Amino acid sequence: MNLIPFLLVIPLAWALISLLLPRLPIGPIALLGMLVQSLATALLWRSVQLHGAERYAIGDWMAPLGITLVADGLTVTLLAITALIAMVCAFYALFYLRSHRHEARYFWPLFWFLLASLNGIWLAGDLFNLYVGLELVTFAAVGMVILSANRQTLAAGLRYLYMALLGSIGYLLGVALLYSAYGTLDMRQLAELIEPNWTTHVAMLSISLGLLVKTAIFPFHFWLPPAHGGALAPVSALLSALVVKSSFYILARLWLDVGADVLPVITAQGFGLIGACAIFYGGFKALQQDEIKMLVAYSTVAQLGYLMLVFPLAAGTAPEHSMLAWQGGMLHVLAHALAKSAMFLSVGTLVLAVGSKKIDALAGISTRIPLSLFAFGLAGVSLMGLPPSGGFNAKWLMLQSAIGSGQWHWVVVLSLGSLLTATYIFKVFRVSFDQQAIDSGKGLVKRAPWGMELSALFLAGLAIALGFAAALPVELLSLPEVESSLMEASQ
Amino acid sequence: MNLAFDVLLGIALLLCAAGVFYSRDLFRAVVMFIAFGLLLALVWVRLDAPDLALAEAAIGAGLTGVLMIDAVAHLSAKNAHHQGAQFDQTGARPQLWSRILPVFSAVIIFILLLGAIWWRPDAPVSLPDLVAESLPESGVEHPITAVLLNFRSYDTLLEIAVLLVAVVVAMALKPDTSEPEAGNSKDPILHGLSARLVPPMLVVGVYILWAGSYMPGGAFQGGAILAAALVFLKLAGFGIERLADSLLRIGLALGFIVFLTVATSVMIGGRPFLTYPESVAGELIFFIEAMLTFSIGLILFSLFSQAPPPVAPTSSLQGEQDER
Amino acid sequence: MQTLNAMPWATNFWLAIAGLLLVTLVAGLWRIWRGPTATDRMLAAQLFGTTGVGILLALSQAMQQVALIDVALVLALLAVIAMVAFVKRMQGPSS
Amino acid sequence: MMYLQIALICLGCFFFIVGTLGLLRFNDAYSRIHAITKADNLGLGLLVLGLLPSAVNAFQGIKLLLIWLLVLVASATASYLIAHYLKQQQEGDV
Repeated sequence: MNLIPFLLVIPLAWALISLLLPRLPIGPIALLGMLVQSLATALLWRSVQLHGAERYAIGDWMAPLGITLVADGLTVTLLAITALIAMVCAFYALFYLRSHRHEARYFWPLFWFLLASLNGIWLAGDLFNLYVGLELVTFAAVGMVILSANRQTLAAGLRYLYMALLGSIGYLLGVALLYSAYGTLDMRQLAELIEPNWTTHVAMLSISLGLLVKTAIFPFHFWLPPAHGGALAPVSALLSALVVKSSFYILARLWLDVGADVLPVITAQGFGLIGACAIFYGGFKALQQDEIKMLVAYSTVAQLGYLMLVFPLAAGTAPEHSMLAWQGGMLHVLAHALAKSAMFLSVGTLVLAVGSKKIDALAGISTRIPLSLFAFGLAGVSLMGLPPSGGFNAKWLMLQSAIGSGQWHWVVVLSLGSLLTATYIFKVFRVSFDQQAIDSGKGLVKRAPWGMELSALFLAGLAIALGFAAALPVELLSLPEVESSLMEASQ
Repeated sequence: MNLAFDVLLGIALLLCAAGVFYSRDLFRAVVMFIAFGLLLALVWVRLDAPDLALAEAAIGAGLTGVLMIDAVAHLSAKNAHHQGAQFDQTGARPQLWSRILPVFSAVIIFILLLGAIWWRPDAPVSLPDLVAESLPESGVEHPITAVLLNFRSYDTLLEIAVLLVAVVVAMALKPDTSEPEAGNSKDPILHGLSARLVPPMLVVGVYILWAGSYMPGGAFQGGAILAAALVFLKLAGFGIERLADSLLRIGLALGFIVFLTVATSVMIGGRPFLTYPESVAGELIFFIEAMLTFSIGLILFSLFSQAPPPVAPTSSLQGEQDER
Repeated sequence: MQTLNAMPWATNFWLAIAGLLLVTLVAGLWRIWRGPTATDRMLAAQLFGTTGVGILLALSQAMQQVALIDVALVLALLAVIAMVAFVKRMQGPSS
Repeated sequence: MMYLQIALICLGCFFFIVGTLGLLRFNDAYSRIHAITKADNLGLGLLVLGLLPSAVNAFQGIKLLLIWLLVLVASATASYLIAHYLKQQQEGDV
C-alpha cells in the first residue's frame, strides 16, 4: 500500500477531531497522532531509501491533467524533520498551553492544518497545488501568530498576512504566465519544456520575488521578527523552523528542477548578495535587541540569508561544487530547523520562568535554570557553525564549494556571519552568567515544567548530533532522481 | 464595437481602482470597491469566464461589500470611543513617496507583463483539450466542475481547508463574551423584505448548485448565495447566529468531512486517493458539492457573524464631509 | 414575427446598449467620489447594482451566453444586501 | 416585433440615463432616491420587456421576469429604508 496520501490524511483527520471534539483531551490525542504520523513518515523514508523516488497520481488522473505527488530523497528528509520537530513542539505545547486555556482550544486544529499543508508542500509536484499549499500554510501560520489576540500580535499577524498574500500574488502571477506559455502545471513536464525567453524570465522573476517575500529574505524581512517574536513559544518554533523553509523549498525546487537552465548567473549572484545583506543586517539587529525572543527572531532573518548563498555557489559552477552547495544548503535547512526550534522552545521556558521578555531579566539564571540555558547554548553552537554540529557541517560544505569554485567573496561572508552570530549568542550568556547577580540572589525563578526543558534539550542535542550523522540526509539527497536534477542544475 | 466596449470597461475598472486607492475617506473607498467588484464581474463575462463572473457577483459585489461596511462601522464606532487615539494614521496625509512608489512599480510590472504576454511562446500542451477528452469519464458535463471536483479535486480539498482555517481563526479571535445582535427586529419593512427575498435566494442557491454539473455554477457560488441569505436574516434581526456552538462547528466542517471521507474511503477498494468509482462519479460529486455548498455558506456567514455588533451609534460617519 | 436577434446587426445593437449603460455607470462614479455623505455614495452603489443587471442582460444577448442571465439573477438578489447592511450598521443598536 | 423591442429597450435606456442624471444633478438625497428608483423600476422593467421576445425558452423568460420582480421589491424596500434612516438622522440633528 502506498503511504503518500496518509501523510496528508492523518493530519487532516486529526485537525477535524481537534476542531469538532474540543472537550476531549486533544493535547494527548495530538501526541498519539504525531506518533502515527511519524511512523508513516519513517515507513515512507525506508521505502524511498530502498526503492528510490515515488510518484503518486491523485484521483488516478495522470499529469498534466491531474495532480502528482512526488516523494524523493529531499522530500522524505523534509517530511522526517517536520514530523520530528512537530512532535517535540506538540509535547512542549502540552505543558506550555496549560496557562493558555483559550488559545489551547484553537492551537491544535491550526497545528494539524499547518502540518498537513507543510507535508502537502514537500510532496507537491504541481505548481498550482503548491500555491494552494502556500495559502493553507499562510492562513494556519497567521492564525497561530494571532492566537493570543493582543494588540501587538494582531498587528504583527496582520502585517504577516498582507505580506504573505502579496507574496502569493507574485507567485500566482508567475505560475499563470508559465501555464499560459507551456500549457502545463506539472513540474517535471515543465522542466522538459521550459526555455529561456522573456516570458519565462518574467514569470520566474515574479515567482522568485513572491517567494522571497514569503521566506522573509532581507529587504522583505520586516514582517518576520514581530510575528515570530510575538507568538507563543511553540508557534515561534514551528514558524521559524519549518514555515519559512516551505517557501524557500519551492524556490529551490523551481531553480533546481525546473529552471536550472534558465537561471542566469547574474540572478544567482544577486540572490547571494541579498543573502549576504540578510546575514549582516539580521545579525546586527539581533545584537541590538533587548528582548530575547526578538533576538532569536532576528537571528532567523540572518540565518535565512545563508540559504540564499546556495544559488551563486550552485549556478554556473563545476558539478562537484554545485553538488556541495546544494548539500550544504539543504543541510543548513535541517540544522537551522533543529537549532532554531530548540532555541525558541528554550527561550519560551526562560521567559516563562523569569516572567519577563527582557534579556536583562535573565541576569544570573545560569544556576537557577541551567538545563534550558544549556539547550540554548547547544543550539547556539550549531547556529554559529562550531564543530561538531549540523550547522558546522552545512557551513563547511558551503565553504568548500565557495573555495573550490574560487568565489572568495562568499567565503568572507560565511566567516563573518558566523562571527556575528557568536556575538549575539554570547550577549545572552554574558548576562545569564553575571556573577554579581548570582551572588545577590537575583534571578529567582518559577520552576519550569520538566517536559518543556527536556523538549528543548532534545532538539538542541539533535542539532549537535546532526554533525555526526550528516551523511544520512546527504546520502538521501543524492538518490537517483535528485542526483540527475542536480547534475542538470550544474551543467 | 466589441473593442470599444472592452476599452470602456477597462477604463471604468481602472477609475474604480484609482478611486479605492486614492480615497482618504474609508467609506468612499469601500463604495468604490463595491463598484469595482461589479465591474470585475463584467470583466470576467467579457473574458468568457461566466463561472468566475457568477462567483464575483455573489462574493465581490454582495458579501465583500457587507463585510467591509461592517468593518467601517466597527472602526468608526471605536473611533468615537477613544477619540482618535489609534486611528490617527487613517486620516493622516500620505507621504509623497507612498503615492508615487505604487504607481511607479505598477508601471514597471505592467511593462514586464506586456512583454511577457507579447512574446509568449505557443503552449506545447493544451490542457483544455485533455479536459474535453476526459470529460465523459468525469461524471459531470461542465468542464469547470470536472476540473474542480474530479481532475484537480485535491486542490479543491485543500481550498476548503483554507476556508475552514480562516473561520477557526475568526472563532479564536472572538472574545469569549460577546452580546448577540441588539434586538431591533421591529422594523416591519425589513422583516417583510427578508420574507420575500430569502426564499428566492435559497431557491436560486440550490439552482446554481444543481446547474453546476452542466453549466456555470457549483458549490462556491451556491454557498456564497446561501451565506448572503444568512447574512440578510441576521441583519433583519432574526437571531440565527445563536446556533449551538457544537452544531455550528459540525455544520462548518461537514463539507470537508464528507469530502475527506469519500476521498479516503475509495482507497479501501485499492483505488488511489480521491478516485471516484466511474459508475457513481456524478452522484458522488453532486453529494460532495451539496455538502460543500452548505458548509461554504455557513463558513462565509460565520466570518461575518463572528464579529461582535458595533457598540455605539456611528452617526459621526454620516456627517463626514468630503475635504477636497 | 421577427425578433431582434435575427438581424445581422443584433450583436452590435446589444453591445451598444450595454456600452450606453456602462457610460451611465461611469458617470455615476462621480457621485461616489463627490459624496458628500455616505448615503449619497450608497445610493450610487444601489443604482450600480441595477445598471449591472441591465448590462449583464444586454451582454447575455450580445454574447449569446444564457448563463449570464443567472449571473444577473444573482446580482439582483445580492445587490440590495450592502444597502441593508449600511442602514442597519449606521443606525447602530440604539434605534 | 423587432421595432417594438427596439423601442422598449431604448426607452429603458432613457430611464437609466435620466436616473443617472438625477443622481448627479439633484441637490439632496431624497430627490436622488426619487431619481434612481426610476432606473430600477422603469428602466430595468422596459429593458426586460424588450428582451423577452429574444428569450430562448420559457424558463429563461420566467427568469428575466423574476429578476425584474426581485429588483422591484429590493429597490422599493431599500429606498424606504434609506429615506427612513435619513429622516431619523435629520430629526436627531435638530
